[in-house]
Amino acid sequence: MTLGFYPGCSLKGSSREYSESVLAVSKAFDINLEEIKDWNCCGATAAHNMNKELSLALPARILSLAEKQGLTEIVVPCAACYSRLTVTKHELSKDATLKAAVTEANGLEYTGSVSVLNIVQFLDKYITPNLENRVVKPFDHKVACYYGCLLVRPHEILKFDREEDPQSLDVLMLKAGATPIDWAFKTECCGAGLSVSRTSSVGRLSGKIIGDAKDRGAVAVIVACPMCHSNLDMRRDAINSYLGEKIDIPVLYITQAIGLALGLDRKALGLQRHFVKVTV
Amino acid sequence: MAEFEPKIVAFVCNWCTYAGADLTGTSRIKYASNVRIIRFPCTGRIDYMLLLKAFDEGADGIIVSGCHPNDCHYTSGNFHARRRWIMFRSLCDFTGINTERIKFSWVSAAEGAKWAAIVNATVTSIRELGPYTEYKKVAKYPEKEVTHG
Amino acid sequence: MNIDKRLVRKDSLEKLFDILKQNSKTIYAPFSKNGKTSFMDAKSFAGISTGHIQTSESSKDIAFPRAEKILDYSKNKEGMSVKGIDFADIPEVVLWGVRPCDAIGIGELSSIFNWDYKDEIYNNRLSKVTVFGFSCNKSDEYCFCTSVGGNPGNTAGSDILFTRMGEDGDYLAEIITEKGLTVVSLAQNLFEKSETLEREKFLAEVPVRFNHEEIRKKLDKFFESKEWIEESLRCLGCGACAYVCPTCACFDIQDEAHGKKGSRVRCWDSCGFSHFTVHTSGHNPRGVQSARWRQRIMHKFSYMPERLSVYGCTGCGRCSRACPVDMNILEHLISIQEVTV
Amino acid sequence: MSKIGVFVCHCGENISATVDCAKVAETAGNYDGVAFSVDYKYMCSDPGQNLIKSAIKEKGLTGVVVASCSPRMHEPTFRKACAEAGLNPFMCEMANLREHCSWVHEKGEATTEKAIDLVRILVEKVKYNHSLNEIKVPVTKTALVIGGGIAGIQASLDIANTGHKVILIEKDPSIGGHMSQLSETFPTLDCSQCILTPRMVEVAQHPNITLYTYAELESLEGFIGNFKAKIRRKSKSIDEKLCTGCGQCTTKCPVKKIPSEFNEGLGKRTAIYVPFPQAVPNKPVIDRINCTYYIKGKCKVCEIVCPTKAIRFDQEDQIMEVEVGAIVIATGFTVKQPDFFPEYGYGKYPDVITGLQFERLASASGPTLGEIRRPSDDKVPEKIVFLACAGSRDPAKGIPYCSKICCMYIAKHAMLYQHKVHGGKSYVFYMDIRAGGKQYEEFVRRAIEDDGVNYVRGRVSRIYEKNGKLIVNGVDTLLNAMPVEIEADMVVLATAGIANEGAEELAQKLHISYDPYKFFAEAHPKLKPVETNTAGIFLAGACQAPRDIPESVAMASGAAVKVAGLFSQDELTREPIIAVVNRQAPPVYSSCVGCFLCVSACPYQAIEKEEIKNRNGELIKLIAKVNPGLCQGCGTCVAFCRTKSIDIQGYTHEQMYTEVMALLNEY
Amino acid sequence: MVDLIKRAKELIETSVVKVLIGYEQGTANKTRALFVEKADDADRLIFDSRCVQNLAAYVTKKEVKEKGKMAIAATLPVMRSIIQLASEFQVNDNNLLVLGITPESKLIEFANLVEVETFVHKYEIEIDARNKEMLDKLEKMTQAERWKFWMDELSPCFKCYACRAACPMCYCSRCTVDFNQPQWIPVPSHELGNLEWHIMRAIHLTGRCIDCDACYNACPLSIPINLLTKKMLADAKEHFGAYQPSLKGDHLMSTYKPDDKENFIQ
Repeated sequence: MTLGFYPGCSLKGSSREYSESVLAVSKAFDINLEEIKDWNCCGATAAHNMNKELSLALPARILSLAEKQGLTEIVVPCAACYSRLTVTKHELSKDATLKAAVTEANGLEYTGSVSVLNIVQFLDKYITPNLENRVVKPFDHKVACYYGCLLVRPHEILKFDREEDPQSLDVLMLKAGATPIDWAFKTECCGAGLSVSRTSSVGRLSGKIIGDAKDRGAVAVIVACPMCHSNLDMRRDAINSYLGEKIDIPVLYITQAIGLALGLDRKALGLQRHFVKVTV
Repeated sequence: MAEFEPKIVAFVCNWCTYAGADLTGTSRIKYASNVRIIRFPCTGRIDYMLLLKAFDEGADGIIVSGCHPNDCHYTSGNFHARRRWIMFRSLCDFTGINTERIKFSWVSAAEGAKWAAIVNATVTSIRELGPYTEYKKVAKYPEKEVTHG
Repeated sequence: MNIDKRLVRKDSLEKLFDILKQNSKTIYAPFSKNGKTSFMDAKSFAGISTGHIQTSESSKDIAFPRAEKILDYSKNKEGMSVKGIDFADIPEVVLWGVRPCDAIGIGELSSIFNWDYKDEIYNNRLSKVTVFGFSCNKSDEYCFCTSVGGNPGNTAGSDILFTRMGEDGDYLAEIITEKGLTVVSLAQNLFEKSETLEREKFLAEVPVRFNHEEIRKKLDKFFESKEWIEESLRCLGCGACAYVCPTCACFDIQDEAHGKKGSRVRCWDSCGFSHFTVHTSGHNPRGVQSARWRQRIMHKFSYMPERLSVYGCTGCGRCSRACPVDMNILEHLISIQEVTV
Repeated sequence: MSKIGVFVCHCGENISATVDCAKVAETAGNYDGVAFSVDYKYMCSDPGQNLIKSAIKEKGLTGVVVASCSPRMHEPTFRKACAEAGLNPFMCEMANLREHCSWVHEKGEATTEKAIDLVRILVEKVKYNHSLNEIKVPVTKTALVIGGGIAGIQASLDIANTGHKVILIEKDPSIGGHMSQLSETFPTLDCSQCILTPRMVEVAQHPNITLYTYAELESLEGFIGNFKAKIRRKSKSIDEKLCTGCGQCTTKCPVKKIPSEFNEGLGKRTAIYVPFPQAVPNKPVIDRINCTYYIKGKCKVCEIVCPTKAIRFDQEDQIMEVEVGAIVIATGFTVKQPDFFPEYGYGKYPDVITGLQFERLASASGPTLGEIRRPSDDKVPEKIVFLACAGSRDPAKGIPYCSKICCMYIAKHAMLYQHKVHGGKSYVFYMDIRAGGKQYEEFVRRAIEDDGVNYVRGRVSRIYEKNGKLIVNGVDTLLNAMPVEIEADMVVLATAGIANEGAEELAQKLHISYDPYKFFAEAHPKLKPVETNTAGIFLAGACQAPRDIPESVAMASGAAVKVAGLFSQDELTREPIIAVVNRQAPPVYSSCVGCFLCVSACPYQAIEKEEIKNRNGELIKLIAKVNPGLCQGCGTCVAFCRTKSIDIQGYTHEQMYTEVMALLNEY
Repeated sequence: MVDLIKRAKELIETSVVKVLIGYEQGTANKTRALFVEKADDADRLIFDSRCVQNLAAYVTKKEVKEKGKMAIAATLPVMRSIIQLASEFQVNDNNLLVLGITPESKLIEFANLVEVETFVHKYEIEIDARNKEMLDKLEKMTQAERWKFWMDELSPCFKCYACRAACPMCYCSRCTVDFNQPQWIPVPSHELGNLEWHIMRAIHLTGRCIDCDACYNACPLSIPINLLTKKMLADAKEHFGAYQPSLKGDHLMSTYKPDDKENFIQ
């Protein structure tokens, strides 16, 4: 079976391992992810602060391209991209004028027929039903599932999971053989885009997250967002200096953890690309 | 030639607009004398067929008025009336009946001045429109019968 | 009077029309719109329909309008004053393009309006009408004039009957009545004498489908038959059949009051309506549709022949064409003929 | 033929100054059916009224039109005068020549013309008037009060003290409601139970009050003055007559670990239990869900120890039918369970509790005997955080409205905490402080200024546990939105007050309406706050919206007065301006086709279904029937009925049609 | 419709129903209603694209109802009519069995009216393109032009009431036009009588008309009276949301929302 695939910029750059692991897991389940041709930036955090029409036109173009390509369902692993695409669909569905303006700007027909899946929805729909039978190496560790701010928000639009105490990653990890911990930082801010400009803030915010995960005995943090991953993994030095100790809990993408449980090759999952060495 | 004096029929509810018109009286606010009020218990009771009857018999304009939303003496008569008016008015418009000749309003028992203003505005606008000749022509039984066509 | 046969050239008809107009005649003629053909006040010759088999409605309302004011009244101190119709106001009318089955219907309708009480208004209206019949050169499966004593070239009821001789041919005009002659006298030169006038071969063929005398006799014993119920279960009780019928004559009297003044109006009614026979007490002697449908057939094929010596059906087939639920009178009459009582 | 009298009033000069009254009377005198017409200076004066009366008698008038002031002013006067002269009062109509004509137009022909028109309309209308008789409805002088909280208690006592019978039903084993759970009450800080329990006892002992606890309304039929209520008396599994309330059974019951409802789960109770020591009646019930005997079929310890042999394991629910004339609904409210805020960790962390639980902790009769101790480890919390608006004023996740009582009880809680835990620190996170009420604002100020409660204006985003502490992450909007983090020992959530579960079903049983939040709807938000749309059914207390004690009590007394007013008459007299469905001779019976669209249009649930049967008792058709006890005469159904089968007396089709005709035509 | 014939025979033979209402070949090229009371008659049942008469008009007809429990071969418009009739207490599961004919001409038997409702709700009531265009055209006219349009269109109406007879929702035993104290609608088919009759008909059908066009199809003069009800359908959708007949009885015109929107009340 074939589904559409929108990697977005992170999955082609700093988070190649996310892309690799998504594709590896999909392949293991005979799912072909077909990349949208000529895709563009989703606009992410910047665009919607600057220009509303532009911030909708960018994702709309992606959706239009997917329509043109005959795709009806697309997988969007990056939480930020997913958020932008879904918000765009929502906004355009309720405002015909805006839709017309955006269609004109892109010069591409947009009907809104493509459904957008985030990584959890994708796994839920296509992987989970057969996951337990396929697990060969249960991911038998205490893990902290970290959702970040975008995966489940805004709830009114995404209508996915509980926004303050989400459960979907926990359920997935349980099926992969892990023991998810009960902790309070599932949706706390990691520092997000301040990663470069105010690294110390990221150290503090992400530090609290990593610190609590460690205090509660987690041996890995599971994420589903390239931004979260960057901050929790790449900014580990800043985190450690904030916490005043050296914490080496690795941060894994959900697809990497599942891949491990499926017994996939560690390299195929891109585990070697992390800053904090993945020892689990 | 004397100025055209339109005949205006007002269909009002007892508890708000009728009382409001009473207040116009007690406040001695003057308004045009072209209007004749017919009292109903509630706007919910106002049969839209009666509006057509008023045009049939030669009215040039109609006022329909009752309690503001949420203020109905019977809780919801005016809500029902509003729904009916929305549809009835649209149907009238669709059949070519001049809906500018039917004024709908909410006038509470405290709005004596508003009542006077509504009547005056209606009289002025109907005066501009002139007698409702189109309807009157249809309403009076044609003098000569033809087969059809 | 002997029927005088004349030739009217195909392009003379328009001239005739214009001459009639010049003589202040009102002309009603069939026009087609939305797939229906109806008689309308013809302002000009152009557009008069010729291709139709039948108009949707009969021409009866020329003398029996579907709604006509019969008097005005007003109340005053002294009592009541009443003003009836001024017959002088009724225009002279030429009814143009009437099919023979409608023309013959005029006689049947007149027999009702003159049965006992002579209806002054009806007769006055009729007296001002000159009927230009046009023979039928085609028919459809609903037509059965020949089964009720008529035919596609029947002259009965027409003052002049025109028969077109061939697809694009000239007309044979049969001048049947004095009224017809009066009209001809307005345009003598258009009615040429000719030796080569033929008629029969240009008329439509309408097969005889039943024997009306036989049906009439059968109906005497058919009143209680289950057939009525079975045949009428799908009848919805509208008045379409009666209103398009050239001979249905039921009417209602309505007073339209406006305070002191008012008018009395005669308007069509139908025995098919469920309320037609409701008594004040609430009792309805024809409480079910089968009784109403039976009344319709009985009236036309039993009561009228018995009392008025005419059939109340001209075989025009309009009622069957108009019926929204395919109540086909011909079908039912044939089935009555076939049933053994 | 009608004989109508027209009486044109000058109203001193109020009318005659601008209207030619003589001309109006003269013109009207010429109308068909007008037998008498006169103008007079003061028609409402005694001589004026006598003029009408003598004309009725002398001329044998069949109808009267008084052309004077607004009918809203003098209709009763003139109708009474007609009645005194032997004419049915509903044969009298009034033309409003003063308010609608003389006072609002200048003197002139047009004004007189209008006056003539107004008279003509009513002359023609009155020709179609029918004699109507006032509707008399007998009144059963017993009230049913549903709910035994403070509102129900107050209403019952007030009604009972007017000398009328009251049946009070309460779904729980004891009356007392939420008020019995409270510790101290704002703004006086007097002990809730101390002021409540005497009233509870009074209820139990009042000769006019019959109390059924553990009882619920099963169904209701009828209308004002004449309700028939079915009450389900749930089985208590004891014979109340034999039980002395000695307490042997509750002491010996082996099932001791059931979370106590009264203590909001902070204490335990037995399977056979009295909810709290001051309960009324102070007799136990068996909780069949938790009782070992009902679960396993053996135990019966209570039966063995009962000295009066009062235990009845085989007792069944009883359905009891009572006839009542009025109903007061006082079913109260409940609080929204805070687990819809997972970020606050209620249910996860034992030391995050609700306001109602805090009441139990602070109450001397509570599980800690009034000491503030954490449920987790019984320690006295040194730092406590109160969260206002935990669900209230939150359209996204909670409820949009303000629960109204929380600002006050939070202040009280914080104050009680400060009084009981010396040196303790308390924080209140709030959006706004709403302390409208006598002594309320002062009370809150006292908490802040005298007792040193720290009020933080801002909301809390998350609470989590760390090292035995509850970390409260919030923001202080008065400090430039600085994040605030408090390591607390205990957190109290002021959860939203919401309608009871099952409120909707109860409303449907009672045929009353409810608002979008399922609180019962009052008949008018300003002028009829204790009435419902159904005549004879009244509201008291928090079943209508969150209410504090003084308001609940005031409402209850208000409702009681409404009931007492109703019961002050043997019969209810109502204007016969009600709708009726036509009836005709068979085989039609009625032109009503029974589509019952009128049922959904009627604001008063006054339209019922009537079975039309023939002589053999076979059902012929169902038609609408108006219950004259419930119909208020709005006529909404009339305008709805496609077949014009329903009409309203006093404003009939013929009357209104005629008015329009008469207005626009010469007569 | 072999399935239908087979099922009709079973239903009649086992006396599950006393009569089944379906279509048969009529005269000329017409189809018409057939009332199957004997199993043999079921062979006459047909179904094709010509079968557009709304058979639901018969389920309230006294003569048909008196036969006992009915079954009806119901196309989508017929099913919609039946749900609306059921919500007005005119039919129920005890007296009517619905054999649905789907838009794909599949036979589908429903156990009860709730199932019929569920099926019906899968399809939104949509005004066809030709009529939509006509509505647009009329709406764009000036009020005076519309007045003329309707005066012209309605003038041929001779009040045979075929529109009323063919409409399943016009089941009243006494129609308002038959009410004469007072005489709400002038009986004669003059301009005023026609105008008021058709206005009243449209208003009475607002929120009840399922847009089957039976009235238009029945009109012997082909007057486009269905435009009036279509306009009401379109407007009701705009103001109060799309209309679907519903067993809940939340009738469009006898209920309200406190926030119903309008822009003409001062």
